[in-house]
Amino acid sequence: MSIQVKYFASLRDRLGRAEDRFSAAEGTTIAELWAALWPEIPLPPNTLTAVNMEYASLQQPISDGDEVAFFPPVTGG
Amino acid sequence: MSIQVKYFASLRDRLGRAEDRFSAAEGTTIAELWAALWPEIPLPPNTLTAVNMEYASLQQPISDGDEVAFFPPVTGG
Amino acid sequence: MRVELRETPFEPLAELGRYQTDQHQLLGQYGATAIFIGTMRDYNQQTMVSQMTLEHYPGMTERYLRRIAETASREWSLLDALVIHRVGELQPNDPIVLVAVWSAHRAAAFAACRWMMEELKSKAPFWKREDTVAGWRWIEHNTPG
Amino acid sequence: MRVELRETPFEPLAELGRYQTDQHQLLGQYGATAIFIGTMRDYNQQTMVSQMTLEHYPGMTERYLRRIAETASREWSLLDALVIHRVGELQPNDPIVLVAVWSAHRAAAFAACRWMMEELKSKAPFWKREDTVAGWRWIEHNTPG
Repeated sequence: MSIQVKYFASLRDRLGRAEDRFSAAEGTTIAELWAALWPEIPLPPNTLTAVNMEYASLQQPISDGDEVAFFPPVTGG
Repeated sequence: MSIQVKYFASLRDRLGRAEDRFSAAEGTTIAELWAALWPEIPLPPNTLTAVNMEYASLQQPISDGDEVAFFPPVTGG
Repeated sequence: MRVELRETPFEPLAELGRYQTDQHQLLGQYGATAIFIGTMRDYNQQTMVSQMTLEHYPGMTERYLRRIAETASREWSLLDALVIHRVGELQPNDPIVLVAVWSAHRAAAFAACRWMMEELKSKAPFWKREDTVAGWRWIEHNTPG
Repeated sequence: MRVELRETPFEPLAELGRYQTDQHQLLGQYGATAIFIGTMRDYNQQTMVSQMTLEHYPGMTERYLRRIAETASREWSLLDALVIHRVGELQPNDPIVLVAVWSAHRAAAFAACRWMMEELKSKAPFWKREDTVAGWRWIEHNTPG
């Protein structure tokens, strides 16, 4: 299945890219998705994750067509 | 000694007057002042009292030239 | 810091705008502005209110308003504060009170603004008299904060 | 209720004034307006800041801002709410965020306004990058509320 991946702010700068397209097996979790995309970079501890623009846990399984985002703690306001 | 007395809002309406001038003995308390001024009207329970524009207790003794005020709970803002 | 009584209607947002243009020395320092505006409603305690009269104790009212603003400024290290309160005859939708505070961070701004309103409502000598279809009545106590 | 992102500088008081003139149906109903304005400071973490960039997650940011305003409106029975948040490049003293709520009584207005700011700061996807004399840096976390 095809997954759209997005990175924001300092995490995007660190990875050197804003987006990825990735093919994953149905039922892959967000944690597994990260490990497959970045085998040599452990997910930074405070990273927040969202699926289809809703906050999600690392254990959440993803589905075909999902948009998964990884980003650091938010600092608006 | 000479005391200036002021009444405000519903208390003034009830008493039918906004001010009194009164001669009291040195050391008279606010409670005694009221009793001397209005022997037939008990001080309404929630009445607030001030001496020279500072909140004061009923037991506070007053001095010559003081301005004493009696008024209901405040409702500004 | 400014604390003021007004005998005629005032526009809180316009007052704030004018006040802020005089705050040049604070530019870049404040990160948080908390503002409260109290407005006269036309409906209170199940009755239509057509007019309100705000009585005060000249001298004592100004003294307590100023003390409230000074205490809050000290307690929360505010950069600035503005208080304007109406007296006299008000119509529905007329602003009654404006409290605005400026500080570096939001926690102090929120806390100070709220504390000032509660202090003002419990200490500053103002009394509201409402005109309704059933005649006029003194408001006996404020709604809880 | 209105929730909005802005890519260019905005004037919170002017926005509020314009928004209130469209609230005819609320005239006489609201007794309390609580407002918070967040402003860019020129000094943060012991360093002069010359410029700030506010990044966001298009789509998700608007969704969370709207949800925050809707949840607060329901929870505190607000009469109205307005949220405006800047994105893009900001200069010191530029407004960052405006949160305004209208309600019958002050307790709800204060509580809702503060809750909305805390939610916004912890949930809405915005990220601040500051330009300083020592180069630029991402802000890692907000000051506590």
